[in-house]
Amino acid sequence: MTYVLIIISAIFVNNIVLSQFLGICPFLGVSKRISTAIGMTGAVTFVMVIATIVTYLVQKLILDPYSIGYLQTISFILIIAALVQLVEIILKKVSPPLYQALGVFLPLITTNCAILGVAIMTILKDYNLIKAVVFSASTAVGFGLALVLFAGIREQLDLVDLPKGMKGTPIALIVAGLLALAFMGFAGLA
Amino acid sequence: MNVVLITIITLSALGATAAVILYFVAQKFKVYEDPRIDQVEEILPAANCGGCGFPGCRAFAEALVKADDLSGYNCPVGGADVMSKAGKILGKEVTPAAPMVAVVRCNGTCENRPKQNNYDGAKSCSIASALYGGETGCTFGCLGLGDCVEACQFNAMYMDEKTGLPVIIEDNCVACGACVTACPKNIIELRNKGPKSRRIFVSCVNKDKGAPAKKACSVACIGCGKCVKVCPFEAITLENNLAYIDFNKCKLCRKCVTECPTNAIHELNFPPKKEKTAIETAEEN
Amino acid sequence: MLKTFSLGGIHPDENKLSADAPIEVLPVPETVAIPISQHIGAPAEPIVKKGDRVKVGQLIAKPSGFVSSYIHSSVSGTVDKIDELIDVSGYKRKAIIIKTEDDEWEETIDRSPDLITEIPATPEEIIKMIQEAGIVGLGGATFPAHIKLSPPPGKNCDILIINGVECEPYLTSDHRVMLEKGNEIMVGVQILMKALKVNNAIIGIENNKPDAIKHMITLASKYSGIVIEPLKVQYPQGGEKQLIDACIKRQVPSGKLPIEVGAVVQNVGTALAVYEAVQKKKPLIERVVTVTGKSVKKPCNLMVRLGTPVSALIEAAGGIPEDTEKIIGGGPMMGKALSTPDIPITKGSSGILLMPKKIATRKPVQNCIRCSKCVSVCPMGLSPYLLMTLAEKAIWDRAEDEAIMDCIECGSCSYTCPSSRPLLDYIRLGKSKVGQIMRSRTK
Amino acid sequence: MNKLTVSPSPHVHSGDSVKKNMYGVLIALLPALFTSLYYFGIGALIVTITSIVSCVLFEYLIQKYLLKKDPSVTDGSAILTGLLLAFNLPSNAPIAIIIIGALVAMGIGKMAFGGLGNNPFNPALVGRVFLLISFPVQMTSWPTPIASRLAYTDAVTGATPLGVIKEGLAKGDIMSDLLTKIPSFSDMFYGNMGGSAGEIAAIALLIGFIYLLMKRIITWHIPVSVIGTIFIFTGILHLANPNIYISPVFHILTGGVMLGAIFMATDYVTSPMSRKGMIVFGVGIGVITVAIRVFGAYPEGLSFAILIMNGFVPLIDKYIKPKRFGELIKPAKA
Amino acid sequence: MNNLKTFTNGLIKENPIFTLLLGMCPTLGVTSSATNGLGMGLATAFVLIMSNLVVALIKNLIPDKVRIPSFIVVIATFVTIVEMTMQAYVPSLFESLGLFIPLIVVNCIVLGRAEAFASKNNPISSILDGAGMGIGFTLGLVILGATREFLGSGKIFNANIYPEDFGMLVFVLAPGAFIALGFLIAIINKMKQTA
Amino acid sequence: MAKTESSLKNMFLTLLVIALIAGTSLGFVYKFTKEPIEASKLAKQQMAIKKVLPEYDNDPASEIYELKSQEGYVLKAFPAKRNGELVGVAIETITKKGFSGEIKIMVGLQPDGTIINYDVLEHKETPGLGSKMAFWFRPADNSAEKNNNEKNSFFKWLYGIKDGGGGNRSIIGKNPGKSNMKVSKDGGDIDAITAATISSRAFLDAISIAYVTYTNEKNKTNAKTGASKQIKEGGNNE
Ligand SMILES: Cc1cc2nc3c(=O)[nH]c(=O)nc-3n(C[C@H](O)[C@H](O)[C@H](O)COP(=O)(O)O)c2cc1C
Ligand SMILES: Cc1cc2nc3c(=O)[nH]c(=O)nc-3n(C[C@H](O)[C@H](O)[C@H](O)COP(=O)(O)O)c2cc1C
Ligand SMILES: Cc1cc2nc3c(=O)[nH]c(=O)nc-3n(C[C@H](O)[C@H](O)[C@H](O)COP(=O)(O)O)c2cc1C
Ligand SMILES: Cc1cc2nc3c(=O)[nH]c(=O)nc-3n(C[C@H](O)[C@H](O)[C@H](O)CO)c2cc1C
Ligand code: SF4
Ligand code: SF4
Ligand code: SF4
Ligand code: SF4
Ligand code: FES
Repeated sequence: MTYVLIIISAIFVNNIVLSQFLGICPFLGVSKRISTAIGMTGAVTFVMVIATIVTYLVQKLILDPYSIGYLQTISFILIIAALVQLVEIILKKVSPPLYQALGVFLPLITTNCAILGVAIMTILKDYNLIKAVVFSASTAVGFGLALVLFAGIREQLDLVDLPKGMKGTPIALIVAGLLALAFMGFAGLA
Repeated sequence: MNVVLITIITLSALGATAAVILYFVAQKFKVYEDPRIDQVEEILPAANCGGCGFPGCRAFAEALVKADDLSGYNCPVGGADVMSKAGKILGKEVTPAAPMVAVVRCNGTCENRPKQNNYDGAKSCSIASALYGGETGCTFGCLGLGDCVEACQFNAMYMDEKTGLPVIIEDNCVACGACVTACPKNIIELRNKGPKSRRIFVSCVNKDKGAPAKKACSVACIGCGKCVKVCPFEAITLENNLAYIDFNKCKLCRKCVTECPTNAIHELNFPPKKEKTAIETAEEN
Repeated sequence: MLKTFSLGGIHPDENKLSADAPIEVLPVPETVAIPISQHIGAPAEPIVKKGDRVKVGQLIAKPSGFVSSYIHSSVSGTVDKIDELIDVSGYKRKAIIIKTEDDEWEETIDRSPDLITEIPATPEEIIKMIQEAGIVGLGGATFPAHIKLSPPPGKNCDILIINGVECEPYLTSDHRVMLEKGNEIMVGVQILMKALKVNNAIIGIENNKPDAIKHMITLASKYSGIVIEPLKVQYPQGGEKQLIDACIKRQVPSGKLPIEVGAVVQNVGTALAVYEAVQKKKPLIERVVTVTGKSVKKPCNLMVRLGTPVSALIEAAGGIPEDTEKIIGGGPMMGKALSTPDIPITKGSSGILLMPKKIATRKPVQNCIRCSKCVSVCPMGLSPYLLMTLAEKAIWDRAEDEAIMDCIECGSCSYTCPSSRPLLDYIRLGKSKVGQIMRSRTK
Repeated sequence: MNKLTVSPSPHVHSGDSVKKNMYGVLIALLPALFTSLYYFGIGALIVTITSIVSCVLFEYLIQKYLLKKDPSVTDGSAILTGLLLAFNLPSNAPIAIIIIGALVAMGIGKMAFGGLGNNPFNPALVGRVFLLISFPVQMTSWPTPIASRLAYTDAVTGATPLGVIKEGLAKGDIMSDLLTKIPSFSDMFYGNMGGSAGEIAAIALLIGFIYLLMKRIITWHIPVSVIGTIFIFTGILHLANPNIYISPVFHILTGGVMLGAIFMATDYVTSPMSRKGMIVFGVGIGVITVAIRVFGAYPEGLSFAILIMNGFVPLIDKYIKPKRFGELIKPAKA
Repeated sequence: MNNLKTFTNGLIKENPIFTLLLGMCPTLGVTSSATNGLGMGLATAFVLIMSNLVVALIKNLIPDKVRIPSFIVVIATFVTIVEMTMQAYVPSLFESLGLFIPLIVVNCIVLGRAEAFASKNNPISSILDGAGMGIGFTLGLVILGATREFLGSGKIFNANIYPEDFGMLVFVLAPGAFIALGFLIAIINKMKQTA
Repeated sequence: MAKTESSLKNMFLTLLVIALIAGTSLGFVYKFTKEPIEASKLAKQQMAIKKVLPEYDNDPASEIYELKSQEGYVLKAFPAKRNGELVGVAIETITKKGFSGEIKIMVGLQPDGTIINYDVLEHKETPGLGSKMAFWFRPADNSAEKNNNEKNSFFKWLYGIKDGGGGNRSIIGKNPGKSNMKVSKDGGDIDAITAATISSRAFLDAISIAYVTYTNEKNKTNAKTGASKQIKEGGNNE
């Protein structure tokens, strides 16, 4: 049951984009087309889960024992940056089709604060490793859900005549706001 | 142990590992992209208008880098300036293209070309022209529904309410050619801008024979051929009852302008005609 | 429940004002202008020149390509000139203008009213005769009939469907033809069946023509293999894909021709023309045209020589009413608005409709309110609202994915749209652009 | 003869118009308006008038002065948004809040996207949910019907049946006790219960539904799938454990289910285009509504459910297309 | 020299929030009040200036391939310094900014400026650029924070303007953040067009 | 100046040097700020303790002991003494029933369990709603509110804001053992925060946990030895 709650909470109730405010840059940037949104979701899920596992281990095996928790930020970000690049070549070698699909998004992910945010949050929430994995995966799904919905709406808005001043970012933010408003209904579900 | 020491060790270890990993990553992960593409793209105007004939500025930059010779490539927005910069980066010669500008080759204003019926379909020239010849007796002329204006990204066109014809704002026009493609009637043409922006052209595309053409529009080219004869530079040709002035040959002598019985030949940005005609008449006398 | 097609459809006011007016023969006009392009495909090539004397039924232009057609003179007289003049396309096109003198017919033509039911010709001969008589589809598409009758190798036809639907409001020419030339049609159908080597034919007729249904059922009993199928009134039942769906529940797949499902569709008027061509050696030189409209004094059905100016037909119907705003060649749903009444009648002209201002002008366009009414009326199951926007924004690849080419241009979407959006206007534009792109790709 | 007019075909039009549709919905809402006036009296009147007037005014002002277009308030859509917003508010909703709601509905919900037809989210619900979250106190005090006919903001308030059940279950009351505290089903059907001004009387809303179907303004797909899903979902829960989960009849008669399913989920602009899509949309609304009602923090979740599914509409439209001709029946011969 | 221009560039013309749209997460996440915005803005500005300076100083020593990791380490160092200092001396602000302090590391502006500006320019203009961008960012955060605080709870910098009960709670919450920023950008676009 | 080349050696060295410098500076900053950070953490606790207890002359923080509640929470208790006599105890109590997660409260109890004061330490409730619990459950400061009321009465009407808003909301001076510490909706004596019943419930839950745990523990030890020292050891043993 706790897992179900973690999943529901991460996807709907505390959606990373719509209520936690993380990963907004790609949310706004890579959401013009549904297909790219889906690709980005795949890449983020992949990296987020792996990054969470690795940073979790680093925290528990290095930072905690030596009580140098304040190095969290710097070590996590280094790990994530290296990891993203690592994933990139491994993917290229191991599964070229997957690389084709996700590759272009990988560089964008280093500066996606959702990855670092989730890594830190799992530590803050004191999850065990399995919970951490479930949490990060469902957070990524939540990110994907928000991204794909948002991309759908933006694709539709591309076809209508918006007021001049609202075109582009303003309307995107307002749509995001209304989406967040709608998602508030999930409050208390988990 | 000293916290500072642990810190230093951990971070150095992390840093060193990252360096080693990244080195090997970098070794294996080598996709060569010509850095000049970025450089060229940077100097392009980023209008992504497609006037160069490529899908966007980056595609154009790629094409430029690949090209052996830059003649035939032109960014109409940036003009010769940008092209010579690009040429410098690439070490290739550019022959500066003569600056061009769009001209509207129809003068069928509401007075010149009386309406014979009313169009009530979607406001689009392409749609109207697929349906029929237009509201007037001239099936070649401007439909006045403004597809060209829609197409212009540079605010260089507007529809003149009074005449019902599009007008080009020369200073804004970058000769991207979008309007040329947009017009289903092939009325708009890119022509050399000419010295001091002076140009002479036949402002009509009507291929009907003289009588019906004249009947449909008082300023139509009737294909009488007088201009062809008067032109000292053989710049004017006549085909399908329609005269055309080759802007590469035209020397702006203005003889044809006065010769045309229907005033179908237009001159732009010349000083007022009076004095010149006075001199001319003096010479004749 | 009567049969009908399975998707979409609308039911505009029928307004069959001229349903009870028997076919009258319009006197031969003083001059006729016979355009060289009256059919789908390449224009014909004139084989007469200025000053030539021609007889009624004499060949005056021959096909210039595979999809093209023969054209015959509809009057006797002298060729005045071959000139450009505005035709239904709205553009100036070449036409052969003939000054009428007398009414002298080609001798080969059998002008007697007798019904000849024997069909001696072989299928190949029939098709040749049809081709040489210049017969094209009279249902509106003007597709050369002989091509339809020769299915490409590998494709088999097992049923002939005769289109007596006349789903367009106002128009009654097919209705009258069925009532008055029923026997000839029946023989025409038999000829077509023989040409196609099929044993079955269905004549689909909408239920708003009970007299025609009854009449045709009586006649059909005398011929083998012909079935009359009464259909629920629903526009655009006359569209061939819809008609095939309605009659035999087969659906022609996207981008394919009826032959794909073993059917060939011909209009009743075409069947009549086929009868005349094969049995009477008479080429296609005249046709029945409905002249109608709410304010028209005498809505009527006229037998008209091709090339007669529209204005002459209107005269015969009592002249142009004062409030006329639009003259339409064809029905209100698919017809073409004419920019002048000086346009000649051609093989494809089934009606002349004079519309008063009240009905004829469009309302101002509003935003699409996504009511989905256009989606639910589209007989092809398309999303017209989306196709229009894609065409407006020139997003051709998506328009192609959304099957813009499947649109049959029936206009049901524009008819229904509460926001008065010119859906079909833009979809047509889209179709022509996407068509160009697709062709350039296969090249 | 005048100059001829030339246009592409078709040359006739059904005569249907945006106006006709909008006023049709307004007419369909009249029974609900009358019941709301009957049960809530002056309060309902003030709320309705304030809401409609401010919606129309804001639309007019924004169109005229910000978008610089010809105002199109006469098309009736702003009136409709105003009326539906009012129907979604308690009849003691204070004036300032109604005005804010109207401003949000028109300004953020509709005009920011360019007006009628462009908005991805239901404007009235945007306004309502905005208010619900901003002013939870005012938005969740429900005047008791009939008793508060002559009162406005000083009306006597009580809980809605959904609130009673949710609260009761939260503090551990037994279902059979709770059932005695809510009105009978027939009272609910006729609208004699607490709730938003326009949502109470199922009968009045159903009459409107029949009218809309007859006038072909909407199709049955969305309302039936919303109500059906809620009924089935809560029915299963009820069968599984009637002590925790109340009867499905209760669920479809209370809260905004009827109003939302018939009048708000069906909003053309914010619902899918294809029939199949409409059903998916309706089922989605039903499921989310029940999830929020039964497991979430809010006693009522329909507004949120509709807004959330509004967000899904572009995806539904993209992936669930209408049946195409030629797809239904395979050709007899290949 | 156009140092002044370098500085003012970030303030208005290329304001990171309103035009470059970088660093959106902290922008939206912490601006429930003007005070928070100010705190976050200053923290980011500090990191920006310092990392710009350091990057500009060491830019030539760094091989291209490890450019980004090196920059990240530099940035992360300053972020950690800010983090610890804040925790020590302004604990309440530290708490309300929470997760977003460590996230300055991935704030696209910081790395973006290091990459785009500092690694190509001299230390002095890099500092100015950092300061301009940092102050621009702060300005944006404060405007957004003040707007949300004002609309949401009737206060600006915690000073009551009108009774809190009249405020629209949404603006303190997630949806309000998006909506408020959306309209602010629209207004600023409009002002730019007319200006 | 020429750019350094991207050889393995260079890359390795660069990152190493940067990490070294970064590490050193961080280490020092850490050393520098370690004390103030801890001090500020402590100060916060001290402030809270001070706020919820009457005058005392011992150092409650140093006499901290732990209590285990029935729900399994570990509560911290800080006894306050004056002249060696117990005058109250500050208990850091916790509940997970909040609207969005845990709520941590410091509550001061008299030895008999009467509530002296409270301070909300940590919570994630909605600002403006649940967050009102920081002051809601105290006697209302009526004078200022009245003043406001008269000025804004028209606006209050416009916004439908009613005065008073729960007359019976203070828990200060109440003894959970004697009064019914539940929200009035659930049949208790305390009026919930308007529109935030869940938070109010959770709040009262936390207070009750503190009270129940404290009195249980006291009764148990009283029965055994009567000395609080034992409790501390007992707490440590767990
Ligand atoms: C390019 C082209 C080729 C066609 N080829 C055939 C054919 O081979 N066999 C056939 O039966 N019909 C053929 N048709 C005719 C169509 O089936 C159809 O009758 C015509 O497009 C008009 O039908 P409509 O009036 O229902 O639109 C062809 C049409 C076109 C445009
Ligand atoms: C929307 C639409 C409506 C049509 N309505 C009729 C009609 O009522 N009667 C008819 O004979 N053909 C109608 N047609 C033409 C038919 O599709 C088809 O071309 C014709 O029946 C083939 O016969 P033909 O080649 O003998 O004309 C219609 C076509 C379309 C696209
Ligand atoms: C965004 C949002 C935040 C909320 N935050 C809280 C909260 O912090 N505490 C709370 O008790 N209720 C909160 N609620 C309200 C609850 O969902 C629920 O309506 C309320 O607690 C019970 O209603 P009542 O107090 O009017 O009986 C919130 C609602 C929303 C929409
Ligand atoms: C059947 C129907 C239902 C409607 N429902 C709503 C509604 O729930 N909320 C609303 O603001 N407008 C509604 N409208 C009006 C209009 O469509 C709406 O204002 C648009 O969303 C504005 O673009 C409705 C209109 C129709 C025809
Ligand atoms: S006027 Fe024509 S050529 Fe000139 S900029 Fe506009 S679209 Fe391009
Ligand atoms: S010039 Fe061509 S495109 Fe422009 S309005 Fe005239 S017809 Fe239309
Ligand atoms: S015109 Fe085309 S899109 Fe419109 S209803 Fe007919 S088939 Fe469908
Ligand atoms: S019928 Fe008109 S308004 Fe309705 S969806 Fe289609 S285009 Fe839009
Ligand atoms: S700041 Fe860019 S993703 Fe968060």
